[in-house]
Amino acid sequence: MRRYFSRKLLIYGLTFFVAVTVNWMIPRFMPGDPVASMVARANVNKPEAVEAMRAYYTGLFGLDQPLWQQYANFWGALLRGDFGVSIWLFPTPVSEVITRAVPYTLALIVPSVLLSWVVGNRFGAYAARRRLLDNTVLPVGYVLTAMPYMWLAVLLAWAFGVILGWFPVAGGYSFSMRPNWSVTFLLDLLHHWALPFLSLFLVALGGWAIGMRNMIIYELESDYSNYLAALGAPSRLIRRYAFRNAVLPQITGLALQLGVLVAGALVTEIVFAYPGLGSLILKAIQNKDFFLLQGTFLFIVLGVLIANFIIDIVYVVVDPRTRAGMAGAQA
Amino acid sequence: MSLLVSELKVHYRTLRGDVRALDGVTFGLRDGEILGLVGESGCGKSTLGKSLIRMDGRMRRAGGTVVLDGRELPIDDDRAMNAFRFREVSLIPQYAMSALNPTRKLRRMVGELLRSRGAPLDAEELERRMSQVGLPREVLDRYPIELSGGMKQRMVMVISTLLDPSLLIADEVTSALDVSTQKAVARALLGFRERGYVKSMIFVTHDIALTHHIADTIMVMYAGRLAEKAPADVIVKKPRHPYTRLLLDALPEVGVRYADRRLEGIAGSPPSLLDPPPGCRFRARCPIAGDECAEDPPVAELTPGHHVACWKV
Amino acid sequence: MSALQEVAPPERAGVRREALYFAVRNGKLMAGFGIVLVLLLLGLLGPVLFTDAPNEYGPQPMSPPSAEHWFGTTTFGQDVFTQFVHGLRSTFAVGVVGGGIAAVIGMLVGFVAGYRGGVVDEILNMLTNVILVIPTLAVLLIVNAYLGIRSVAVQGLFIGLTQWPWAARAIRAQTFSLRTREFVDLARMSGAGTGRIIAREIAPNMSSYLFMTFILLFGGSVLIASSLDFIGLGPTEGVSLGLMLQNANQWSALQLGLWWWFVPPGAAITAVVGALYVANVGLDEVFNPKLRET
Amino acid sequence: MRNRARIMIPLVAAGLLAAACSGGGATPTPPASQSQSQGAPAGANPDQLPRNETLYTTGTQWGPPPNFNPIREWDSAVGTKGLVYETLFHYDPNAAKLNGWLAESGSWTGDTTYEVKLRQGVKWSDGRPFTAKDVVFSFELGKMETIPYHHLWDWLKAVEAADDQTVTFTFAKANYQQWDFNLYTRSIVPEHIWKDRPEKEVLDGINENPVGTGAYTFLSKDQDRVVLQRRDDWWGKTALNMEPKPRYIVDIATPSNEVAMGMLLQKGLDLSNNFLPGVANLVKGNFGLTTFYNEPPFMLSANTAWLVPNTTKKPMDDPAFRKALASSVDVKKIVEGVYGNLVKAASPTGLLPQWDAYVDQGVVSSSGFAFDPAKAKKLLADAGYKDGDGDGYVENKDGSKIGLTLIVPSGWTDWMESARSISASAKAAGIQITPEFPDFNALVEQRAKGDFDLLINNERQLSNSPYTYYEYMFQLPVQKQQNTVNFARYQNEQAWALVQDLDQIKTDDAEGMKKVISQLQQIHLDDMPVIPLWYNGLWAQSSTSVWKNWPAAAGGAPKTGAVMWRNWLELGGFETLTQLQPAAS
Repeated sequence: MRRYFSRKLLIYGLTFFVAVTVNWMIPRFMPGDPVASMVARANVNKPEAVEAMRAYYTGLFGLDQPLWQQYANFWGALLRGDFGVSIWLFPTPVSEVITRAVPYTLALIVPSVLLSWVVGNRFGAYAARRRLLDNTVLPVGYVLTAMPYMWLAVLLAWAFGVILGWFPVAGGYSFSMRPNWSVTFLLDLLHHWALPFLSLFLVALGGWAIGMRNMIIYELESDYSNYLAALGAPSRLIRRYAFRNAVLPQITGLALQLGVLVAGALVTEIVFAYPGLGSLILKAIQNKDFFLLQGTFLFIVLGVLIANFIIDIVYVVVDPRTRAGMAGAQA
Repeated sequence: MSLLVSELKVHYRTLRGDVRALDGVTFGLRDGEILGLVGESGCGKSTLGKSLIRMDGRMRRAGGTVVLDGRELPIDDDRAMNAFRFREVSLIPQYAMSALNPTRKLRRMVGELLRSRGAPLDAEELERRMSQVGLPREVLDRYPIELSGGMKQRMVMVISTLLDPSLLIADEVTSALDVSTQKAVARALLGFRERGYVKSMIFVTHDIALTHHIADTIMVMYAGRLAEKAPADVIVKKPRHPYTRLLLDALPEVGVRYADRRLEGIAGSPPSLLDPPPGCRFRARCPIAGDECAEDPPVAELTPGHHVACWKV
Repeated sequence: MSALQEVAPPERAGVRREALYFAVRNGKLMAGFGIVLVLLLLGLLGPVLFTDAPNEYGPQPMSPPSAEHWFGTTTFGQDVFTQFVHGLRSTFAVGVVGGGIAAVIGMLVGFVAGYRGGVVDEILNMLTNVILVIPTLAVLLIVNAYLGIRSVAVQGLFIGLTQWPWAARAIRAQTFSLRTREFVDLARMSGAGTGRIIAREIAPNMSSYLFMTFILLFGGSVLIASSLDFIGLGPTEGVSLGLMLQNANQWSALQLGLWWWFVPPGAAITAVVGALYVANVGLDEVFNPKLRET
Repeated sequence: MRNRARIMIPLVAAGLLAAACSGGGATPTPPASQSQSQGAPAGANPDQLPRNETLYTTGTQWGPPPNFNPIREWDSAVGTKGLVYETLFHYDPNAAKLNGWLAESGSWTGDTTYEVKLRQGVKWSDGRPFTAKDVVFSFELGKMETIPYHHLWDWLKAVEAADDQTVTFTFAKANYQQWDFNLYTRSIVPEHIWKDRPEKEVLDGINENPVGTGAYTFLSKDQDRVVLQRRDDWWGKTALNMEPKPRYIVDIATPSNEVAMGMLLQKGLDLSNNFLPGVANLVKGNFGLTTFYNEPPFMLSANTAWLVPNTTKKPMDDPAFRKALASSVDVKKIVEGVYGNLVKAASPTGLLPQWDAYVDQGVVSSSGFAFDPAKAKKLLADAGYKDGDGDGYVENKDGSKIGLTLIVPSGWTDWMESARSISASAKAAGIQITPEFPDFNALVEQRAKGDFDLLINNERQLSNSPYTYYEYMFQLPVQKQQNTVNFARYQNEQAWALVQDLDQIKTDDAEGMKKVISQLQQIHLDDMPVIPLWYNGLWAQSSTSVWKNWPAAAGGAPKTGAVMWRNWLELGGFETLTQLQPAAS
């Protein structure tokens, strides 16, 4: 067990190192000079003042130091939890900008990923080898999973928001509300959360349903299923076993899909003006706020790594074979 | 008679038409009898084994009946068959190595299986039977992946016979095992009969030598039909059907070594069962075939219990 | 099935003929490939038949679908159908380039890691895992910003370069199970080199699997490209379905009632990718008789 | 597994609630510091704002509010200057005059001294009185080198408080035009809070709990909004007899125009200062939306978009070529095709309609230009640009090919479409222009270094004087980096001298101003350092569902701009708020 996890941790550590390095490199590769654009946006029209501001910001951001020094500083700051100061939202620290946005993204992504996974697996398992369902539910699944996230999101926003007026089309909660712990406010949060959640949920749902349907057909045709059938076991039991075994590759699939799901969430947030990381990244791109970009990407990488690790643990708990293998290795 | 199969015809639906995998087979099985079912690949022995417990989706009964302990088996009605499976007819599959759900501990799996069939798990009895085949009780708290191949095989044998079925079909159970394990399996099967866990048994194999050790009666099939059926000694010592003789001649020394491939070592190949020509199906390969062989040979009982389908006997 | 094989011992040609036989009778496969083919032809021939430059302004802005403008026109009077056929072409291009490159890298890494095992496997596996978790968007962003010129081909190239890890993983696992087979042993004993064994023995034996992997990579590339286009990281030259979506959205097409501008590109992406996925399941059934419906 | 999944669903739901709520709960500013001192009325901190007392606006801020620092006039949270902090004067572009605000009056007491009389009874939101010391302190902040109005001290000598209500400014050189601009632009901050702040804090501080003199205070902020609450003890209620009608103003950061349009249609938004393409259709339809005009151009004009040639490069260094280029651009097609008539074609001088009085029609009729491909061709031919190789495009005089690129920022869709349109119409005149869309940052750098052929720019807004317009056009000397003005790098000492002369003319001397401006127009039209294209709108789409009496051209409606943009609240944006009426009444 220790070997298994230390291996995994090594991989994740390496990934993090690479990600940090890549992130550090982002601004050094980007065209344009962030200080120049920042100064340009400040309406200073006296050359002397411009030079003063430029020198000031360059010093502040450490761009005048040698590269290795910048790199070392970057790691040092990172370990202190200091991601620098946002240029776009100057002078707010990046870590603060991110912490404010993260709850929204998590609230969107965690339930939609988990629920779509659970429900999709159920659907797929249920539809497999049932002709009527297989021919009705699954085509819908294919269509859903093939949809571009933002297309569905925009259509939903238009239909349920603008036309029917059932749901708001922007914001994390009503613009007339102030956060508090009342039921009204919680319902309001859910109200705003519903459409972005739904579009993420639906697209992911189709993928899981199809994955599970294909997986479970393999399992239903497997030897242990045939043996149980030959012993007259009811199909309920056989399906239960098949489901349990088909879920294992789906768990791995969840880990593999995380990156795609995160990207989907970001795009969806943009469509619904949901105040999470997605909207932030878009603006960071548009404003060339590389400190913010670095921060968000690092955060996403970290999130994905943690999620991967959790999935690893879950997998070990769920699949006896990994545990058995490890027990054997220890003995 | 424990089992009575008469004129059983089972066809496979394929793209090019029906394959007559089983084309009118009649035989009986006494209480306590072990029948060895031999023949080369594609002779219909596996189809027969499957038909008696669970047809797969492409199999179809084209005629004939199967009666077990006086009740007709609804072999082509998957649901109705469920009542008979496990309790009346049971199976030790060819794929015993992978027959156990990999993600359940055995105790739980056996318990769930039994409960689903409305039978309580008698843990003591289970452990007793396991120890009879040399499985320690700790095995029950393991996952299948933690067992060796032989252990899995024995575990499947124990599970399949837990409800004391009347008829046990052992489908090629030894083909994947080495010789000493084969012997152990054979001994275990005999033990099952002695202790009354199973009444009668059909032992499907292409290993005529091993069959001789275990079976009371041996039935040789060829191209979907019965060629010869007789007590084991008679088949081995005084075979009458030319096919049986060729089979035995191909073996260097009966009972010493099995030689799987030799069975197919006879020149030529069986006719296509898609649309088989009339007459004796062995005709084309038969060294003594004559004109009369153009017609279907009847099954004749030469001596009591010795049935042969050949014009030349 | 085992009974079938017993009756008629398989030959390679026979297997192929049988696959073809099942292929033409597989509704999923035929419907899927049918849709893809129709859209592909539209994308290939459309731009030739409707030679209008797709971004040309027309005299009738915001007009609904009609005989003259099959899919209506945009706010600027551009013909949506003309953009649509051009967009289809770039969408297929991105899919082929992105999916193709990802498949090639995935195969190389997967084959070598799976066949060689040992240290090579360890290193490649680690590389795969590292790239697998890094969000694709980050890399694509740097590239887009750095290169400035964003053609469809370059977009496809970089999608391909970031998308291969899962394919490599899957192929590695398959190769792993194949490498201990008899025929591979035989080839090894006869002194064939790694490359030769992979090319001659392993790859052909999982060709159907590879093909299906490519289909999935193709679909993935198309979806990623549309997302990038939508965020504004799409190709600056030409038209793609994702860019159409972005434009329609930016110019509030739906709110202004120009549904014919927003709906077709998304529907076409969905149709192409969805049809490919359906065809993929169909293929799986053809190559894998156990999955055929009984 | 079955049971586990069943448990999982409620668990996830509960987790979401917790996550979402902590998301919301973590963000609001503690309101205590603001409400404690302002004599908060009952219900000052409602959890739910009453719709009929709340104004929802958007179109200024595109992301989380970054800071509340009025010194940062370019990126502070909406309302920081204008609603929370105030200026000495407001400017009325319609009447072309300064209106006293924190200052009751101001006048030149000598050629180089200006005296401001402050209002009595003005209080900071923390209850301390506002005095002349605060004004002196605020202007002296400009002595810090990085403060945006540092250059004021090039010609300002001293600021002194004669008494609590009087401030005297003494100048080394009286730049009357610029001074008026500063009078209504610079925020006054409280000395007692700001005095110990170091330079870094003054320029870069977030100023978390702003204390101003204005009619509003910040009630809360979040990722996508700021909420402002009206001060019921605001001095202007009695002194100006004005009261902004909305008790609450919620400014929403919408990430994009189409989201704003969706919200406007949902009636969740009262005022959108976004550019909403196609909004003309909605105004004509029955959607409850109004704009200033109910016909093209629908909007007031806010700034001029120019085509800027790099005059240091061939052939843009040739005025004849620039004039030909000017005649080749079909602005009408852009106005109609790209903007759907939401903008207005610019006059040849490019001076905003509000400055019409300064346009010398004589100069325009003799030297002006219009879209005329034939004339453009003739101008080119006359100047020696000929299509020698027959590829449809003219070549340089030395026969080398002309292939110009026109850069606009990637993602600025309307400008991208406009650039394509310009390229197409220039082609008709034989000029080869390829549109390119680098990202904004890259463009800023290219622009600053002069590493471009052509670009589109509109970075000068409406102001109190055409002085700012011509300063943009002619400012010298040309630096290695041109960050804000004269991107064309046009060098004309005479023109720059004239601009400085203009600055020296008193702002009430309209005739004197016109005389200088007429000369500047002549130079502009003769030399074409920049080519005016169209007037960008003061984008303002209002919904009449909750608030009415929005500014409109017709009838007795207010004529001010309905706008929340930074630096526009002093130009009539605030006055608009005081004119609103609840729709229900």
